[in-house]
This record gives sequence, C-alpha cells and structure tokens, in this order.
Amino acid sequence: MEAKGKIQFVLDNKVDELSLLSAKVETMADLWDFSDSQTMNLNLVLEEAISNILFYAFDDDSEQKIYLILEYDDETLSVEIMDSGKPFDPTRQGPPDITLPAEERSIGGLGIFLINKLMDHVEYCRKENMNMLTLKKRIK
Amino acid sequence: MEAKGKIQFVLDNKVDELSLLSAKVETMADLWDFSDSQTMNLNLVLEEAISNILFYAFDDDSEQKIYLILEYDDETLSVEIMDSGKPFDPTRQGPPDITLPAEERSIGGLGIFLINKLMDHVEYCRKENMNMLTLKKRIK
Amino acid sequence: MNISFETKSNFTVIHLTGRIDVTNSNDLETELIRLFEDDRYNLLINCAELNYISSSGLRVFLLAQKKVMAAQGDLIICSLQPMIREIFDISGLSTIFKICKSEEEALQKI
Amino acid sequence: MNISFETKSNFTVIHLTGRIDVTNSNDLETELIRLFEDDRYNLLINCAELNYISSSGLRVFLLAQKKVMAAQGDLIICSLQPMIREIFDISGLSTIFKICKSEEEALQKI
Ligand SMILES: Nc1ncnc2c1ncn2[C@@H]1O[C@H](COP(=O)(O)OP(=O)(O)O)[C@@H](O)[C@H]1O
Ligand SMILES: Nc1ncnc2c1ncn2[C@@H]1O[C@H](COP(=O)(O)OP(=O)(O)O)[C@@H](O)[C@H]1O
Repeated sequence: MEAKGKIQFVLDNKVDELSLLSAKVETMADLWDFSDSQTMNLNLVLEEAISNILFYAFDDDSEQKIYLILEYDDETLSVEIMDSGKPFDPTRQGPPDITLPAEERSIGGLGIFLINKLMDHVEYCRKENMNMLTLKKRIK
Repeated sequence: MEAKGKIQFVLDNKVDELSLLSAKVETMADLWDFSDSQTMNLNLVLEEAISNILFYAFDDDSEQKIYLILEYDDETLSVEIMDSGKPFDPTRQGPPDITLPAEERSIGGLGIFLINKLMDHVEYCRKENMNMLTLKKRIK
Repeated sequence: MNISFETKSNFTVIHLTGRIDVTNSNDLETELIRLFEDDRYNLLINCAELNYISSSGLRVFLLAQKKVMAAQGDLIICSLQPMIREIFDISGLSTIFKICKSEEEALQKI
Repeated sequence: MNISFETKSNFTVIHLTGRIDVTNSNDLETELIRLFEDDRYNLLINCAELNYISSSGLRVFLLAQKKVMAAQGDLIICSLQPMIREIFDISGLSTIFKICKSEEEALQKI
C-alpha cells in the first residue's frame, strides 16, 4: 500500500505546541513509512523553524497563528511554514563557523544551519505580510 | 492545535491490504483527534466498501488497484473510493429487513446498510470506467 | 483477534479480544463450529475486550444464533463496549440476541 | 527527557533518556550547572536512550564542554544512536567532543 497526502496545521505561538506537534508529526511519518532518522530530522527542522518564529518573529506577546503544511508526494516531502511576524529571510543568514575549537565557538546559531543541511531545498518569500518558508526533501 | 488534510492511498486488490489500511486509518484518526467510536466507524465503513470491491467487483483474479482518499476539513470527513471493477451502484441496493426474527434473517447483506447508516451522505457515480463512491460524515 | 474458552456451570464462556474483521471472522466461525460438533450449545460470549467488529463478524454471530436456536441451546452476549453495542443496535441485532451488561449478570440469568 | 546519575571511578555518568528539545533543554542545563557547583567536572554522558536532539540540546552540550575545559575536567559522550551522531557530525561537534562507542570503551579510556 502506498500513502501520500497533505496535512495542514494551525498552531498558536506557544512553546507547548511544539510537543503536541512532534507527536502528530511522528504519526504522519509513520503513515508515510519514514525511517526513525527521517522522522527525527523532520521534527528537528520543524522545531528549529517554528521555535525561531516563537522567539524572534513577534515583538510583543500577542496571540498569533503559525500555519504549517506537510505534504508527501512523489517521494518528496514538502514543508511550508507561514507566520505574520516581522520580515526575516533565513536563507540570507550566513552559516556559523563550525570548524572553530570549542573555546571559540558560539553556543547558538545552529538552527538555520541544520535546516539547510538536512533539507535539499530551502526557499523564502514574503507574501501578503507573511513570512513563507518552503522546505523540500527527497525521501526514499 | 488544529489539524486537517487529505491522504491518498493506493491499494492492491488483496484482503491483506485491509489490515495494513486499518492501522493507517487509526493513525489518521489519531491525528485528527477522532474518538474511538468515530475511528471504529470509519474503519468499518472502509472495510465494508473495500471488501465488496475485493469480493465482487472483478470476475477474474487479475491484479487491480483501488484508490482511496480520506479528507478531513471543516469538521467534515470525506471518503472517496475508486475502482475499475464492473459497474455497481450501492445506493440502489435495497436495505435488508432488520426486523425479521433470527430464524428468517439472512446472515449477509449488512455491509452496504451499515455504510448508509454510519455516514451522513453516500453518493455513487460511474466515471471513466471507474466506480466512484463518495461518503461524507460530519465529525464533532 | 484472540479467542479463549472457559467452562462455567453448563455454559462455555468465550472471551473475544481485539478485532473481528473480514480477515479473521472465519477463524471465529471455525471455533464455534468446533463447539457445536462437541454438542456445546450453551454459549456466553464475553466481548469486554472486543474493540472492533464489521459485518463479517456480525454474520458469524447471527450464524451461531441460528444454530443455537435450532439445537435449543442458549446464546448470551455480554459486556459489549458502547461503540460495538451501537453497531448491534443499528443492525437490528440487539433484539435478536440476549445481551447482558456484565458476565455476572449473564451468569445469574442462566 | 529523563536524566539519571551514577558515579563510576571519579566520573559522574549521566544517562539521558528520550528527547532533548527546546521545551526541556533548560532542565538539562540546570542539572549540569548543579554538578559544576558541586565541583564535578568529569562527566560521561551516556546517550544510548536519547532518541531526539535539536539545536537547543546541542547548545547545552557545547556550554558544558566549555565549562569543563575551563575547569580542566573531562567530558565524554558515549553510545550515540546513529541518527543523533549524524546531527553531531553535521554540526561539526564530533570533533569538539570526545565521543566513544560504548560506556565500557569510555571507562577504559579514562
Ligand atoms: N523569525 C525570525 N525573525 C527574526 N529573527 C530571526 C528569526 N529566526 C531567526 N532569527 C535570527 O537568526 C538567528 C539565528 O537563528 P538560529 O540559526 O535558529 O540560531 P539560534 O536561534 O540558536 O540563535 C537568531 O539568533 C535570530 O537573531
Ligand atoms: N462492488 C460490487 N460489485 C458487484 N456487486 C456488489 C458490489 N458490492 C456489493 N455487491 C453486491 O451487493 C450485495 C450486498 O452487499 P453487502 O451489503 O456489502 O453485504 P454482503 O457483502 O454481506 O453480501 C453483495 O452480496 C453483492 O451481491
């Protein structure tokens, strides 16, 4: 049996939503027969992208919605994340220097780097006052 | 968090596929926060409809594909089942007489009846040499 | 599905666990027919652990009821989960079978 | 995530179980800082049961490494699952940490 499809999530801008989401994503990954490693990487990428929105996109602590679409079709996983926070283009973020010795390495700044490394394709656009991040990965 | 979406399955015309499918359907129902009873009813309806295709739609034992789409959106569950078997319109099947005493009741013929009872809307059409059955149910 | 048997008074208590669907309803039918061949027509089917049934399972229950009635035995179904009970109700089977809330209630009625 | 401690030779062995993500990496940081306040700078982190880590977890590991180095202690990570090891590799952390295949191997090296 072969399964493909598309799921839309609407999340509140609260950190707790990430735990709920990771369980739902495992469910989807199971349906699509992803390996444990593929599932972890998907959850990791989603956590990095969405936690950045939670931490940096909004200046006040107003209630906001984050829109997420997961789609698996033709052996390609597509992720779309939309938020109405301040404009931010992660594809313009320079990579951290991961060759530095421990003493000199910054302890942050790995999130966007990992997204880029784990996905095949990362695209950003600003559309109707929304940040729209599209990620793609060939699976299998 | 709110989840909605659409999943397409392609099944072979083998009874074993029903066991695989029921696990995948439970996964989806979990994602959509269906109750145990809603989940069982969905699996029951799918089993009835698909086993009828397996048993009656094809005269030879050739390999065939059955297409299934599950969609949950706006509190409505939609199911679409397509097969290339002989034309058969289940909406024209009269209901069994469920008031008969045990001695006189036929032991079969409950499948289509249960589909009709458990879903809000059942529609059939024949399209491009395919049987297309559409089922809808308001959930929540 | 798992099927286990137990004898209480002159009844065979049958515990059904899991799912009865089109892939395994034949196994249940085979087990019941084995009981009938043994002349055991007093059956109490405990469904506390049964969490799925489709028309193929209902078909076997109905078949058993017919055989039991023909042999003047007794068939009682107990401990149906509400969602399974709903399927029995919809199918008009709740009036055909003797249905009890619990195994205790069923054993008292015998 | 579950964190448990054990003392072996002059090392504190830390067993991490489950997930380290942005919702709980602070808890791990708190526990490690507690060890440092106790002057325990020889740490062996056993990750056999760790099945998820994100950058927030890596951040805590890196912070621990810095503190351990400053205090001339020793930090060893062992038993990484392959998928977690991959994240360490990608992040350039495999060259920063002492990583051992198993707890036995790590304890021999001490
Ligand atoms: N949605 C966003 N809006 C504004 N700034 C952002 C956003 N996402 C990331 N940033 C900035 O990019 C930096 C790097 O992000 P990241 O690679 O995820 O690492 P970290 O979150 O650990 O700093 C952040 O520190 C933040 O300054
Ligand atoms: N896809 C199909 N093609 C042809 N005939 C069918 C199909 N589905 C059902 N039927 C006919 O309709 C009858 C009633 O089906 P159903 O209500 O599911 O009960 P049962 O399968 O127990 O007979 C079947 O016995 C069969 O003759």
